[in-house]
Amino acid sequence: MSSLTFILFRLAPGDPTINFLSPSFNEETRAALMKSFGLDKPLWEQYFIYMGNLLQGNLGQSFLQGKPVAVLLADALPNTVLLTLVSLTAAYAFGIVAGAFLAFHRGGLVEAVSIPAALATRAAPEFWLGMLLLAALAFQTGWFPTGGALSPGREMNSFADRFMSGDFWWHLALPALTLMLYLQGLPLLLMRATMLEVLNDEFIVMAKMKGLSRWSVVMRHAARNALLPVVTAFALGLGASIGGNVVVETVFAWPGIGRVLVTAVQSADYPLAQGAFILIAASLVTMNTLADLAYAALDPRVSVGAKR
Amino acid sequence: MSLLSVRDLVVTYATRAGPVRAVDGVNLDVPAGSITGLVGESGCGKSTLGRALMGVLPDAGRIAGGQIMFEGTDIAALSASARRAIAWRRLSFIPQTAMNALDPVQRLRAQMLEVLIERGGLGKAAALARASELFHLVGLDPVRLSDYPHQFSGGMRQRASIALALALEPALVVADEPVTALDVIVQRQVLDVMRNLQARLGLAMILVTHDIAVVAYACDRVAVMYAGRIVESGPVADVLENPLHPYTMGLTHAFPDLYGDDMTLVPIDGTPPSLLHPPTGCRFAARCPFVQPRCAEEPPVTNGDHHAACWRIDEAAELRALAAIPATWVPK
Amino acid sequence: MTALIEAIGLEKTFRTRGRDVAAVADVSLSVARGEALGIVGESGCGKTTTARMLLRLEDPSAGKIIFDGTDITTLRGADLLKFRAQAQLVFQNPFDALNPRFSIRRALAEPLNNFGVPIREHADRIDAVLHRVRLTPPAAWLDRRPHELSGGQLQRVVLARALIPGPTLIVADEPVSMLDVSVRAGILNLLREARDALGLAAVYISHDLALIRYVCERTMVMYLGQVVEEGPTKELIAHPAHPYTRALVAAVPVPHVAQDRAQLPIRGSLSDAAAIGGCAFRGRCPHAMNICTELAPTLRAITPTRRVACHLEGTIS
Amino acid sequence: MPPWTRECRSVRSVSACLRFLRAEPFAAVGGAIYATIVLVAIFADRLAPYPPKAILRVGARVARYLPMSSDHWLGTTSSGRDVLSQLIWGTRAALAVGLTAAVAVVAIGTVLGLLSGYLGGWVDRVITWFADIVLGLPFLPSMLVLASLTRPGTTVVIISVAGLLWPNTARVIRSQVLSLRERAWVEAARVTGCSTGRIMFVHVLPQVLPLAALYGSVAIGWAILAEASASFLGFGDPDMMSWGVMLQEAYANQALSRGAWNWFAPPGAALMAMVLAGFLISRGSEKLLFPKLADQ
Repeated sequence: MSSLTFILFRLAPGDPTINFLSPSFNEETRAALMKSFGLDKPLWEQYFIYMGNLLQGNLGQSFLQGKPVAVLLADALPNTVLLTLVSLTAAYAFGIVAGAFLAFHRGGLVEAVSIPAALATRAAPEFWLGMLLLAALAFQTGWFPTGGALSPGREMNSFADRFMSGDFWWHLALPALTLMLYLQGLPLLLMRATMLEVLNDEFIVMAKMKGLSRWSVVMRHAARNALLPVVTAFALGLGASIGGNVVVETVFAWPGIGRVLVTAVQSADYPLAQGAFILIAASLVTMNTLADLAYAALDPRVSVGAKR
Repeated sequence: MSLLSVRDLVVTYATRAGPVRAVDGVNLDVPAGSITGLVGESGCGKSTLGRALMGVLPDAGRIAGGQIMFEGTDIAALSASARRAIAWRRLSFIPQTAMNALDPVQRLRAQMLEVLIERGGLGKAAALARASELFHLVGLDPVRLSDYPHQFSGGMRQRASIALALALEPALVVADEPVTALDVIVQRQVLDVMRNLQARLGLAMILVTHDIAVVAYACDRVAVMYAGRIVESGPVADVLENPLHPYTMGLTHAFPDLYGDDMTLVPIDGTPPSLLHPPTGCRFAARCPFVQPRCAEEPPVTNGDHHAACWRIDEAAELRALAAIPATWVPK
Repeated sequence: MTALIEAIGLEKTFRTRGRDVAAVADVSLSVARGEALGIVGESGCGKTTTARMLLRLEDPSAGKIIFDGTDITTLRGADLLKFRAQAQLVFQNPFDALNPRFSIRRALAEPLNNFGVPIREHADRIDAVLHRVRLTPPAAWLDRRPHELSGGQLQRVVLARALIPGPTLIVADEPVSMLDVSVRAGILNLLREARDALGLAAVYISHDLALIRYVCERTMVMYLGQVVEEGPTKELIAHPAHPYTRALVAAVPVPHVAQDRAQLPIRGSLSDAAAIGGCAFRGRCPHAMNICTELAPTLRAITPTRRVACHLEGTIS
Repeated sequence: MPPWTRECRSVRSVSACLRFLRAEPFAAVGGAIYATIVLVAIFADRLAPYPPKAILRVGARVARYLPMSSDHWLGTTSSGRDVLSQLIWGTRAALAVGLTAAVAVVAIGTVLGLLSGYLGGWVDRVITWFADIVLGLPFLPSMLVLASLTRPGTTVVIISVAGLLWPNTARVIRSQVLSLRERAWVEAARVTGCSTGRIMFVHVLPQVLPLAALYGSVAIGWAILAEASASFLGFGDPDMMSWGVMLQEAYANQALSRGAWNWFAPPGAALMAMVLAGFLISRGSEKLLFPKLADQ
């Protein structure tokens, strides 16, 4: 967690010059704005004010929307988390099963087709995958909406209403599918590789010598060992996705954190950009830490001391 | 009638350069209730032979010929499911490094119960009791059943492997270099556990090793392997004290003894032949100080309990005397 | 006899899992010019760490090393380089001891370069050393790479590399344990010949007393980082004074059918014998007495040439 | 080691290389893709039928949204530019960004990994600590922030890629060096009087270079993807004709709703092919260099 603190300290204050980049501000508005946001004070003072506010959970006010950054982020966060969870879970469920399958069916046509295919989905730019799906399944056929999280005119009051509505999930489908397509390659290849490695381990050969059923060999011995790195990758992927969804959220106009960051940076809404960045970085660091913990918890060689 | 009788067994490995004949026409008989040592240097095919007996050759390897008669059936020809029926119940295995041979993420208890319940058909309570009994038998505290393999020392892991191998009271145990990775004191203790249990349970054992001293200590019979073949075999006392094959003669002078006179050790010059293109005739010929022109032809295997594959077997007594002189082994 | 290398009170502690663990606790030894000392013990007894400290590959936590009258414990730079040329190491695993990318010529030229031997002398010295290790004719070996050689041939190259700087001390750590039985004798014989011909001092490290007996006049037995017994090898094997030595001697496998198969005079295993205070061996000792718990025995002379660290001091046997 | 393994080792030579390509069709395909891209990039000005930014006309009207035809193999854009010509010119941008960034990533990562792994101690602690911090930075968002702090463009993309991706290479090189450091022949170099610098750069470095190259071939892909993403989000270099910029224009000008597949499909496919080529090459060479990792 020490690196989290560092990142927050080092980067959270950002740089007020973001502001100067926007030519849309004239001199006076800028001066007024700077004053109202305390940007006329020396850097170190801003820094301490910002850090003080941050510690109280106060991320400041958005320049453009005039709302507290925390509120805007709180609106966007559930959308991003849901998108990430749905796509990542689907991707890993598929990747693990398909990867294990491929480990058992080596050589031949299945492998010759599926490995390059898995590599190709990882090589394709996410936003392009999204564009293809959007063009084919939304614009051309009209099966799915072309963007956003809710149909125009639909307002939902509470979170619960919103996430329970079919409309929301209908909107979620395409971005989630895009991400899933992009993300499934890693667990698939990883699962296949570790499975192949484990299947060559001496204890698997021993399990075969013992005449154990194929089920016991695969599920009790091979899969448990092969899953260790995949589980870690899942936690890492969760952290990376929350920030990495930026382009997909942009393609589908999905109101998530990534999109908030992009629009805020584009419009020089610097407190909002800063808040979104901190949130993304914090979730990344948290998930990295969780990944370490998960690995330690699952592997007795780490969690149980070497000697009594 | 032997418990195990291997006939003309050939095992090949597919490599890019062509098939390597790792085991090339091996004949071996293992009587019930005895320990047979299988001794040889690295790459001679002894471990491959052990794996072939267990039916777990790597993907590139296959049995290219011959039979493995075990309790009256040719287990090399069995289907996978028929093979599985006898696996571990009649024929089990002790690995070289128990570190890799035990599942690292499962407690020893789970690994013992798995065998006892799934293969032995025991109930959970009976299996637990049996697991404790087995641990006790090999000199481990049953409390340690709840440990993971990495919490054990090398010697303890090897004891646990022995407990696993004996769990279903098989007729034959193949032990592949079971004490190689251990320190001398632990090595001796583990060998004692193996010897005592073997005698008590009356089972047969094949002890694969590179160490003649281990054979001398623990085995009743020995087969000496060289370049994919068995060159000499018989009762340990006969083979070690009165070797018939020049390779065995060389080995007995090749390493130091704890007692006895100061003598100069005698190395065997050269390296074993490639198994990709093995030479015709005797495979030891290129390193043998007693080589003759006819060694280019396949040497005959003598009959009898103690036998060897050498053309000059009738002169064995004279050759033994010569082999004891270091100058004999200096390459010309 | 003056000592070529002498170690006084060597200690080495490693930090693992936040605790200091003593790998070597108070080891003193000396090796005279032309003499060979064997260090035996089980893995984890500190024999390898001791050897590495003697070669300045590991810095001792405490203690002093005197080489040829000079304190080398903290040498650096050019002085250390001068010492390195004098003290060489023969490695255990020949398959790993040579840079896989270097030809034999380059592997042997490397030390000459590093020690500043003029290039015009290189060819002759490489030629001579290959003759010494019986890789003849040298020209046939120079351009080969390690993966083209067998274990025995590799170990000859490793020995040649150790001999080429012209050292006065050779340390060999399990020099034949990775080799096939049929070629071990060749390497051991080469080591003996080279020592005799060049008058080298040697330290051999092994778990195998029989091997030590073949190459060393004097032997030191280590247990858990301490020297428990020391003396002329043959005497030590014939009449071991320390209970641990007795167990070690009894455990060495011998290639004869007729041999003692009685249970070893030792209990438990290394891992469950962690004794704090008193004699480190008492947890496994069949003769442990009350005093062994209270007082750690020190190394004391029992004859002019033998020392032992045991309260029983030779009253057993 | 069984004796036959010595005979089956691969030999380093051109013929071995050719044999390798035949034995590893994946790598051969990857190599072919790269060769094509390099050739197209070199001869872009001759291959492209039109200048990439030229606004073409049909009679007096701007040639907007032309479908694929013999005049315009991939049709035209909303502003009447030839898609094929843009695609061909895009190879230059892709190669320039990819190669520069990859070389930077590999150079920084390898040197820091080597220092950190071999020297250990405080050097290791500082480098590892620094790498951990950088790894804690979300890649794309950090690049956006960097781009917004300075001027959008290729330089920022390259600096971001180099600055944010080196820890992956450094980590792998470090762990490789850590295991190499335990090898007896590295210790042998010490015993035979090698200086620390010489051990690191003469003995150890050549051993880790293949692994570094492996990471380089993947880093080319990441750099190109990063450039495309940045361009797509509007942080690219607007003056440079890159595939990312093409996609951004297509997206922003309703190419999707008009179903102008001829416009937005090819640049993405080109990106995918190039990144995929890196993956394929690294996969193939991994088998050759690290047979243990391969699927035997």
